[in-house]
Amino acid sequence: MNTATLTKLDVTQVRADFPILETVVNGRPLVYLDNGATSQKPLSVIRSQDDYYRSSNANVHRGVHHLSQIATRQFDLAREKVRVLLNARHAHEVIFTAGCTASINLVVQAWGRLNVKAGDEILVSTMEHHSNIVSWQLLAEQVGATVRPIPITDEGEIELDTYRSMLSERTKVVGIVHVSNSLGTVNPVKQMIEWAHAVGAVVLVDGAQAAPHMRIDVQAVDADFYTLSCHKMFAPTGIGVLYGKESLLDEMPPYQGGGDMINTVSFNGTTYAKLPFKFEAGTPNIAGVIGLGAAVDYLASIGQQLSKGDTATMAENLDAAFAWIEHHEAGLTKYGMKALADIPGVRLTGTSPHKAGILAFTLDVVHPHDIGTVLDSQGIAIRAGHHCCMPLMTRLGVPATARASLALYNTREEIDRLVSAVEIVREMFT
Amino acid sequence: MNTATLTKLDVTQVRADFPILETVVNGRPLVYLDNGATSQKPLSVIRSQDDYYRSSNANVHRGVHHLSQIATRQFDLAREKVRVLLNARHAHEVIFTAGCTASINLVVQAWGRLNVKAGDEILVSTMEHHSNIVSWQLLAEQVGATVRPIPITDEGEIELDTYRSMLSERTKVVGIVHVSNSLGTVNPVKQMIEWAHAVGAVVLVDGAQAAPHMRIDVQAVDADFYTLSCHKMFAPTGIGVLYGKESLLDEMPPYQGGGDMINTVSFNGTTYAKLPFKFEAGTPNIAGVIGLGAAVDYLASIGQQLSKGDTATMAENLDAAFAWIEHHEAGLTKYGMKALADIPGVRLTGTSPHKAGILAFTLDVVHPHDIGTVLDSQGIAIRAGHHCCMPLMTRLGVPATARASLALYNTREEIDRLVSAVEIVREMFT
Amino acid sequence: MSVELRELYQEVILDHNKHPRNRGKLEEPTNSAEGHNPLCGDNVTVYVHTKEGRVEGISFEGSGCAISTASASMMTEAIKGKTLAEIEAMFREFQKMVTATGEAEEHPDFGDLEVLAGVREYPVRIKCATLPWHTLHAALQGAEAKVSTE
Amino acid sequence: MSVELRELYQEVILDHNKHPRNRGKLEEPTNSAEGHNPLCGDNVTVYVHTKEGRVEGISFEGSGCAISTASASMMTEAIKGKTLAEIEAMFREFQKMVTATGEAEEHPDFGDLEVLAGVREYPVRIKCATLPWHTLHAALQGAEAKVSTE
Ligand SMILES: Cc1ncc(COP(=O)(O)O)c(C=O)c1O
Ligand SMILES: Cc1ncc(COP(=O)(O)O)c(C=O)c1O
Repeated sequence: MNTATLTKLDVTQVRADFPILETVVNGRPLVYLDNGATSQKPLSVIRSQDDYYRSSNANVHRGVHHLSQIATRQFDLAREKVRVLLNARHAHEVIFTAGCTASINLVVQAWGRLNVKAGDEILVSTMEHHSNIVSWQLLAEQVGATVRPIPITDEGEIELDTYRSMLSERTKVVGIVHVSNSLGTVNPVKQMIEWAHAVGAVVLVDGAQAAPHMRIDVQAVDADFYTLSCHKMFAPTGIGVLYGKESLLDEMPPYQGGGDMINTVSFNGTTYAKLPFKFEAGTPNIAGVIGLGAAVDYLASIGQQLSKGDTATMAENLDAAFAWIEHHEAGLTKYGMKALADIPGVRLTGTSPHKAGILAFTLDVVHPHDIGTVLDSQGIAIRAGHHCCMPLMTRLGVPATARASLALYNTREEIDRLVSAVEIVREMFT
Repeated sequence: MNTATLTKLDVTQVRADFPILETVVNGRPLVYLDNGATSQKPLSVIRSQDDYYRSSNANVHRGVHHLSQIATRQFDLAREKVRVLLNARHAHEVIFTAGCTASINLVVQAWGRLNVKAGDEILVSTMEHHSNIVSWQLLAEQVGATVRPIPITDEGEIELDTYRSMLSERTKVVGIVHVSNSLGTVNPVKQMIEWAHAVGAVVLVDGAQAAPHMRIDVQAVDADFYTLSCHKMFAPTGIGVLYGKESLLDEMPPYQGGGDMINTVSFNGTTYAKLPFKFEAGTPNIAGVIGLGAAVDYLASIGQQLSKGDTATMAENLDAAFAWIEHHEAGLTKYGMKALADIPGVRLTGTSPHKAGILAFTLDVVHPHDIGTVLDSQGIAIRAGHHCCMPLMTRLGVPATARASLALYNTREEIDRLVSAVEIVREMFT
Repeated sequence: MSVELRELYQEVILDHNKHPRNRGKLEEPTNSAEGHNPLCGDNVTVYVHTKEGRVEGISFEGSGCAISTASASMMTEAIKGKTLAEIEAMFREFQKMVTATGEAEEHPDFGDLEVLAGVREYPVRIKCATLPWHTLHAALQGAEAKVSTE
Repeated sequence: MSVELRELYQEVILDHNKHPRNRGKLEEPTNSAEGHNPLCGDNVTVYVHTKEGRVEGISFEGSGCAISTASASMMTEAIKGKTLAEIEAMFREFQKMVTATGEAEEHPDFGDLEVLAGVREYPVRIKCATLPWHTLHAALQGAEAKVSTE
């Protein structure tokens, strides 16, 4: 997509879709730069919840009545939309869960207990979020396997050669974050998967921080499992996605027992439902799933404003939307990195050229926690802490970092306010 | 509470709080009698979602910024409200999950794997929902234990003598539904728990269908674990509660690994957070939890309209609310049971005098599925099927039943419409 | 009663429901299969006797709603004596008929089966109508298959 | 800068943060404990030397924000020479001070510690201020305890 097309959409139009961005905090207009923790929601997603509860709330799948049919139709449509978002082969490879953490734990337990044995190795990178470490540690303890960290460079990239040399027949599974929530690094998952497959290992890609920023294609990278944290990608809280290859999901036992995941139940033996239901025990987060559908629609609508209009498919609209988002956010990231680096005492954490959405840093004499509080007093929301990446903090030799994380609605003016607020912090503490 | 006080609140006032009840289905005002599947939501709960996403959406617990602080405060308040609802001793005994099914599976895996060994017995009643059967079957298969069904009578009550005789040293755990979703039977859980404790067994009470209908007191019945399905009790979808005794929860290993459930993480070993966080890995369903808080507030507000007003505590208001609800629903149940029984060919399923919220039946020549479709054409939403209770259906000797399930906003006029519609069905098919 | 509901529960359907044809177990089936709809609990077993590529005998058993019972009953009448290829084609046509979103087309061979077109207005009931056909299909594929419409 | 923020980061606090008193490891501690705030990663170790019911020596180590560092630093100054009972009472008073929702009261013994009252406007920062105190408390209870403010 050429630049002329990309300029057809201005960020102020996007901002108008997010009501919360009007908020005033401590007397200043809110600058929301905590998108890595959770994104804000467009009006269409907020309305989808309201509409659902006012006019079609009912349990799905089992009801012959009117409301249940409407709810079921919307619910099923959302699955197809997510299939398009991920370019999965089949809609039934899309499993709805309670969140990215739940998705990862599902794989770890249902796939892991079947396939990981004593003596086997599980590789996860040093920059993983706790969800992609602790869940494997729990499994490793249960079955007697080992979790080995894949080292990273000072710039915050995977040490690819080391990774390759760590792969062996003992490697049963690799857990790798697509985009690091602490560094912003975009990892070369396609290459990493190819190498892992060569030794017969399965790869789980944690896409929590990728999905809001880039077009995903699970088939192109050949991911075995791919997980989403939907509240980080403009959808409601309490909903996640697990994509898994049909063949892998088919062989896995159920993770949880309950309604909807069975075929027949008796005290003499129970048989399980087909995909995706086998892994969706109990009443799902119906409103959340419908809101997720609305979030994908919202992303597609961004693309529609840029592309040929009504004749474009949802996939094409998503292509266009993410072209715009990547372009917009790359500009902000470059601009912000430069401006922050110019502040004396600032150390940027995560300086890979392959980066998306994250501006993380430390400031010599000031603890990130204090940075966060002072910025908040200026109406600027960032996050300070270990970002659920303690092993990474240890590797970086810092107790914590300050992290500004972007979304499609952020602006240069907001980056400017961030930068001058950090300068104020510096003055205050020196 | 005396009848004079109870009549201070009319059901029409309650109905006005639920916007969806205005819906017209197939040209007739909606009669929503599928509350056992999911309840409708009062305006205050719907608004809580809207407000949250428009003015305080942020991730909880880890943020120093304004929005995160507001979200965290509302989130924490909800936990305290649920503590009052259940009369738990401590707020940290209240764990938020993705649903009742998730709550049960958490206990089964985290408590069960620690405590249930080969040769042990797990007792669950024949009237359990699949979630309280299949989850235990999965565990039993993993550890080599046995799941034994507690038989029931033709009226749909637990065979108490048989139950007592089944209890032994081998019994490690008993799973029992507080109120059956298919029969409406209110089980004598206090007595059953006392007997189970006498042999050293732990008891999980599935309170999914109790919470919308009656005041719960986990300490009075001495439940070890108690689970709620919040979407069935006027809260949003995608949220459940697990109550567990502190001592039991403390000894259990985590169920899922991820953010928020840790103290420190390293590749040399990880330590876990305290209750309740140990069992709340990942970003919770923040909007859902806040909506659950709003649902408890709503119930309390019902009580406030009946009681002394502003000076009453939330617990007192809930007492009053459930006195009204029980009185109101008992009237409807009695009225409906009689009217349905008068229709030739109708067989009521679940005729225990201890009953809450459920009117289930079969009609000689007509399959429940056809009843459901014909009723829907009259704007009446009921459920037809096995209600996730296949073993119960087998016991009753029916493939399925038709189930009308009540909530506080249902009326006699709605029961009248149900009854005359069933009469139409009968004529149609004979 | 609405027009759609009358379309769904036409006299012919109610009649097949009350008096199902070819119900029971076939003496010496060459093929059979069991079908199950876990959402509503309907289940059906279809028995067939094939000879030289033709279905010479067919029957069904099971419990289900009026739609699935009538569909099974009518199916047994419609396919008796037909070749496997003809049945395969009918199966596909039937699926199209009950899911078509546009106007109904005429299906020369269908006879009574046409009346089941009414289910297309009732998405959750479509599986009731197709369950016997899926089960027949499985039976003819050989293998003592278990079919589930979920 | 807002009034509340100025209240939070008073000169005294910034000074203690820049030049923490009694930082380092005590030579021969009789008691010590490690404290940790998993939410923000602050951690502190408190070493004490007690003799005849009095704290004769105290120091701390660790990494944390300005609030927790200043709080630890001021705490070490305030309690040196105090009896265990006095310290216990101060701990309780301190907790009250930083969480009080009404007007601040005067605390005769507190001296500089008073300046930490500003955190009460910052709910998430209260734990930063109390972490050193909880850790001290644990150290004095004996046992090489690990404290976590979660
Ligand atoms: C008695 C009972 N237990 C458990 C459940 C499962 O609840 P959920 O589907 O919300 O997880 C239900 C609801 O279907 C129920 O009625
Ligand atoms: C990279 C990464 N993985 C996993 C998660 C966990 O997502 P959730 O908390 O929504 O389950 C997060 C978010 O915190 C994340 O940033």
